[in-house]
Amino acid sequence: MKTITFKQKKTSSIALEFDELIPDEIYTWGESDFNKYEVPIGNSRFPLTDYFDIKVEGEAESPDEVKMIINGDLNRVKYIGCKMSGGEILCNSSVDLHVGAEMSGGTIIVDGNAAAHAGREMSGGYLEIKGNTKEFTGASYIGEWRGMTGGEIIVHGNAGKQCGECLSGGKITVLGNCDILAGIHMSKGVMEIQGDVNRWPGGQMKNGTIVINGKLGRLLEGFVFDEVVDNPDIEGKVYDGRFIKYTGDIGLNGKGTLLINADVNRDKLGEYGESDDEYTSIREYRNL
Amino acid sequence: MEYILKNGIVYDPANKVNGEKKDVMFKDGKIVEKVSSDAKVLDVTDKIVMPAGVDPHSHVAGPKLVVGRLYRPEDSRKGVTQKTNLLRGESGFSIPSCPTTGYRYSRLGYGTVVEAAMPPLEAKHTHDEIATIPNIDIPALPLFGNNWFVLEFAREGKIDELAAFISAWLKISKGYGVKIVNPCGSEAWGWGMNVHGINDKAPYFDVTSKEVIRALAKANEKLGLPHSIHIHPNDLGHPGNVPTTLETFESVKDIDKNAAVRNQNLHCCHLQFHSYSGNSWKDASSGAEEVAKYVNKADNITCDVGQVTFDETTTMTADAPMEYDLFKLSGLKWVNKDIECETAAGIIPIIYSPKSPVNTLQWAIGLELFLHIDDPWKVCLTTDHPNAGPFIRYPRIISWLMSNERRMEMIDNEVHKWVHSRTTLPTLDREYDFYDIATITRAAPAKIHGFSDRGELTPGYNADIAVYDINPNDIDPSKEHELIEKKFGLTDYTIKDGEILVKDKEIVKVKESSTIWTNVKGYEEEEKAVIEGIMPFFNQYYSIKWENYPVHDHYLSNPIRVDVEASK
Amino acid sequence: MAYEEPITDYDEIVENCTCAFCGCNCDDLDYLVKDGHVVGVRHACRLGASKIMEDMDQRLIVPMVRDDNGELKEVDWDTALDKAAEYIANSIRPVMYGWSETSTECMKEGLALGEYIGAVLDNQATICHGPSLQAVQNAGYPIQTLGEVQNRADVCVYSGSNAMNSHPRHLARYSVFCRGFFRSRGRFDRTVVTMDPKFTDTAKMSDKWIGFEQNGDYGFYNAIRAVLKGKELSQDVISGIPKEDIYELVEEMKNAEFGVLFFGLGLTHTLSKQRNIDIAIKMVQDLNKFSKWGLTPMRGHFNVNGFNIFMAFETGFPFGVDFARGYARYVLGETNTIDLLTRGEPDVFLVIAADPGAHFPNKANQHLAKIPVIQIDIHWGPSTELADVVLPGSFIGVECGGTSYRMDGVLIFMKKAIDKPETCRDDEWIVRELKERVMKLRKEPNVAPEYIPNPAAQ
Amino acid sequence: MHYANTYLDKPVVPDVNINKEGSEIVLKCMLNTGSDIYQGACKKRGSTLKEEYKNVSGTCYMDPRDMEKLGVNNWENVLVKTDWGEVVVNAAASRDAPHEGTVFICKGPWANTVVSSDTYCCSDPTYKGIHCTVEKTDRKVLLMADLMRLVYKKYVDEDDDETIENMPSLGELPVYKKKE
Repeated sequence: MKTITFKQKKTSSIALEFDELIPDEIYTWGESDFNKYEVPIGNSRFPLTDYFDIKVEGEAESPDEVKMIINGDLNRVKYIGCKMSGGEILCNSSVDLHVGAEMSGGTIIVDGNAAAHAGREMSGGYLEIKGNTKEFTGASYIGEWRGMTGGEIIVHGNAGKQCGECLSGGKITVLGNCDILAGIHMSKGVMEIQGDVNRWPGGQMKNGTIVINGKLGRLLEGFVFDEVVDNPDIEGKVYDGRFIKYTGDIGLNGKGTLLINADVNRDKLGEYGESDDEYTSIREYRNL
Repeated sequence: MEYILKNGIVYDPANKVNGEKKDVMFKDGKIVEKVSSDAKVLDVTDKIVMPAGVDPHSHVAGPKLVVGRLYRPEDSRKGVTQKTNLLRGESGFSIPSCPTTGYRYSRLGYGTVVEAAMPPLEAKHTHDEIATIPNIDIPALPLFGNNWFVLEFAREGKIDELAAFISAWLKISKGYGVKIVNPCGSEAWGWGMNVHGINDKAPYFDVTSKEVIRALAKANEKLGLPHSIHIHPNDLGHPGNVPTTLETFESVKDIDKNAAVRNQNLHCCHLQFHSYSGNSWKDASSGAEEVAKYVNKADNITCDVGQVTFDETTTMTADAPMEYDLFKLSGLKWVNKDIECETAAGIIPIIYSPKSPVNTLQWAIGLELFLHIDDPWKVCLTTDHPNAGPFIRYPRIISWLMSNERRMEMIDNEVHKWVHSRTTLPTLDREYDFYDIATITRAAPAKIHGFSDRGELTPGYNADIAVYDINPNDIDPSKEHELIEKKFGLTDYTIKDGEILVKDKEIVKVKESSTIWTNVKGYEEEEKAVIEGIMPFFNQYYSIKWENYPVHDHYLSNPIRVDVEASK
Repeated sequence: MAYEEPITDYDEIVENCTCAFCGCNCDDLDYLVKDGHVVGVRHACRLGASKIMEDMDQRLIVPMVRDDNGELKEVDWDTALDKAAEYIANSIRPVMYGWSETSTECMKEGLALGEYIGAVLDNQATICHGPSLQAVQNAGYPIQTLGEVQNRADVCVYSGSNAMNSHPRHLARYSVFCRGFFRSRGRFDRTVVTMDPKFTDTAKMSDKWIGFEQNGDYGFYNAIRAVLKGKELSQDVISGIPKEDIYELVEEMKNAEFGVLFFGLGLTHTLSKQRNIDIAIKMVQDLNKFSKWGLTPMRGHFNVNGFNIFMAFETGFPFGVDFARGYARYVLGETNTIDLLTRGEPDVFLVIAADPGAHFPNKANQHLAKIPVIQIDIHWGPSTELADVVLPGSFIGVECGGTSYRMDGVLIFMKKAIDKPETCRDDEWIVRELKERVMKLRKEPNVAPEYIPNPAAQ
Repeated sequence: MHYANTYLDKPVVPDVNINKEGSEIVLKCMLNTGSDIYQGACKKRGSTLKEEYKNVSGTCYMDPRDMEKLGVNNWENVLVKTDWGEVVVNAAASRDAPHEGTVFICKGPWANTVVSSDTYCCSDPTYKGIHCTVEKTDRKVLLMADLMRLVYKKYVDEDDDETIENMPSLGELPVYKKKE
């Protein structure tokens, strides 16, 4: 087991790019290798040691045996764990864009907030964010219709707009609230939202399941009321309580499932008109 | 500057040179008989030397290409590379950016690529892009098959006027030959419809596809253009389109060709997409044998194949209604682009999978055509880039053609079982040799397009040469198909107009491309009269001014003008 | 305004000039020229005429550099170019923004410079139709040239676009009033529908106005898609529109012979941004199952589409392309100007033929106030108030020829009609000079000669 | 030389005649920004320093009923506040009324001050649909150059907003040092 500890010396206003510092690349590196390494910042490269003190302990035979601990203010450090296939990364701060993007294995734990594109197009592994995330959590690259295909993302806080866009496998759990258009263009996989959801979850979804345990703002016309179910079982997990089940988005003959908690969404039962006290949490997201 | 390529093993089908060890010499951009003792020696001992490749049908520049690039960033992302001191950064897999297109063709040993569809209204744009593609010469074929003026002339049977119109529009759009795509069908698409078969009429214009094809073929031969009509027949990709294809061939049988440089009076592109039997996808099967039989008998027909390569690629064609049919099947993002009074186009991403019965059928039909058509001079290697696969897959197709073993391996293990029940591919064991490969990738396309300065290693021709790191006496293509694919994928030398562009598998030079266009002489008066007649319509119904319509010299990069004396 | 006498006092008429205002690129303007100035414009709309007969009071005539007191000072071209080149050569995160009101020939030089130095190249699409392009990338692009609309369209829908104000000749020249081959009675053969929360000038001359509520676009189009699939709407009012009206509208759209949807910034700037257009495109694609439908984004500047087309064929990505790592990168939220500025990353900002001072939100401009800004433009504008180096360019389509692409992608060559002021230079020349000077200063691209701390760095 | 005239003093707006005190001091509204033909013509002509630009771009178009609530007439001044900033603009009756509860400011330096810079990863700031408040004010609407000086303070030594606001105006013509 190799533990690599990054301790921040100074921050940069221009983001550092950590896509080369993933376990797959650095499991053989010693401290001297890090001292030689120059990290991309903007159009240039600067010695990594200008920004971080690095301590390496132990040996690793493979990426899986690497544990990276990154301490400091990482709000301008992007692409952490991008494309990694194994090992563990611990970030003791909020992180910048693309944390865990395109990862295929391993674990990333962020003890703070994550900026946009967290876990974009990941195909495996585990990404846990203790704070909030911004837009496009677990989404696809622009233009691509196959987004996240495997692995798991857990967001303890709130998720921004278009969380789980084009989700085509794997699972996203948001313990807080979700902004508009969660699970848009989704085609497979499960999205679980414990908190409230702003407008229009599941827009143009083809398949897959969205479970909303909190209050739902506006529902799209593309969703057709199916039935009320008790304690539904979604891919092995039982959700306690009574849920309203919708199918959609029928605009494209979608067969997706949208389950919303019946107890807190009584207005949606029967005459499910538009809710007046629309949930808006835009302010919260902005202040991330 | 003089050069001598020493001790290579030369395949030059036009001069019937079949694997002879000999030197190839060139001076100041042209192949020569001999050079002085100062000539620089390039040692290519026991390596294959061929004329540089000629791609007879590819989509590399123009308005629909750019929409493809613009709307598929996920494809552009795939081929991204770092820039070097010489090369720009590359991007794209199925629809590479312009610089990338040039680099990749150069690495394959190609020197000339025909851009197969250029709407005259967007000709300036097409030439703007051609100027951005380095290292290859690109003639462009303007679209005539759904042009309103053409439809009118064809209905009235005004062949003289039509000839003058073509002659004028080649000058205006700086085009090379006559391209016809789904005649009358793309016009019908203006109202969301299509034509079915060759005898269906375009709405309003009241003219059948057959009449349009015949009129254009007659006008083409009247002018004696270097290339024959280049046709993408009706009903592309529909099961049961074989009769349409054969009727299309049959319709020009009686029209005499009028150009010494070529043998055919009709070139059918991506024939694979036009050789489906059956009534629906449920009972579809290969019609390749039937079509190939016709081609074998007819002297006036040539074709290129449009081989499916099992990749995720992008289809783009001026056959817009067909693209909408594809969209209804796949539901992927669909682009349509209608061009006023002239044509339409559609684009959609597509994934050709060996597990899919239909894609397997398409793959097999392509190979069947290659193997059933006896004379390699009648068939060219294309993937209809990027429709059936990107052009960087040509080496893979070559490896399939040269190795029955590889084909059988795929048939048995990799592709859908339809290949057994619906095609004759498993029964075919023909294998191409290097001479045949040189024919279908160089000599035949050059002849079909009527080029008289490329595609051969004849003295006086352009020094467009490709050297591959293959010793033909030392390799068994039947067994070593992987090596064949690899070696044909990256040349030892690519020489264009006497300049060494690729050396030892690396691009060492980037040069500006040229465009080739046909200038018909002797029709000036008739052209003037036709344009005068058209002008009131143009002023009323085109959304741009006449002054802005023709391609000015500003957009032409190093034009090569082919002068044709019209015989009348 | 009071009646004005027509202009009769002119030396010559230059015919068939192309308007350098909006994405209509009308190529039928006649300029009345006297003593080397355009004194009148025929055929142009108010916007075009106003732009072409520019305000000479505010014309940038000479190169200027900001001195230590914060005052702009006239300098010679060499000094100004050297100063600008120095800023660029020493930068770590340069952004080159603008390009939409210059020619593609100039963009070519800009791209070479940007690729060399590792800059971000972005254009005005980033603040106007960027979401449309993203939607195109997600959903497709059923488009047609404007002549096709003129000749065939019988239903024209303007959604979130006030064409009468932003593209005044669009309806007259291309879509509604003009007589087309199959629409010989012009306006009488066509139905015009406007979808806009406001009763705009375009809505006033439409046959139908759908005043859906602000930010309700996505739900509205989703309902239309559901109806197209034969679903009964469950709510009585969707996004402020009664469901009966939606049924009626859908019938009308299904029965069109050739329908066109023109959409503008009303869709791109509201709550669900690119998804509004995403679903509008999907709606148009659905409608093609019933009849023929297409769409066209109402592009604002005359060459904003040109930059997207140019970048797409040169690099594979339409806008917001980042060359910092030596290869092209296009990531939304990361390589776009507004995001970069609000994150406080750029350390040099080159603005060419654009006006961030007038169009960027406060927070983005706050960062421009902290970093060197190089402006290449023809008029003294809000951006000049933030600029450190000002390089006076020339007016494409009037003083200088060049290539532009219309909103539907048709290339138009904009010809030169008069000479530029003596002390100005062509944009293309300025950018090429900058490129050559930067290449001298920074021999090895992508390696900074020395670390220059960013003033905004913590 | 006789030029065709494209200049104008103020945009043409419907008449309103409000002669009583407003019923509300602060009005909550939805703010939209965008372009209109007057703004477009003035901006692209290049007359951005002029009084004309101030009037075409620095104007808040309101529903007459909203104007009545605030008690403002055409071309009186209002203060528009959002979470992103505040700006003083002219009030004028909208040509597109009725749209009660929605106000419109043409794009330009005035609108920029109060629009949201949030792009939500989609490159485009939120220029439309912003919650704002509108109130009557005695502060004057600044010319473009003065406004840029006040908001961005790039080349003033002063920090205090009020001091900058009351500095001498930079005027309607470019100010730069010519070569001797």
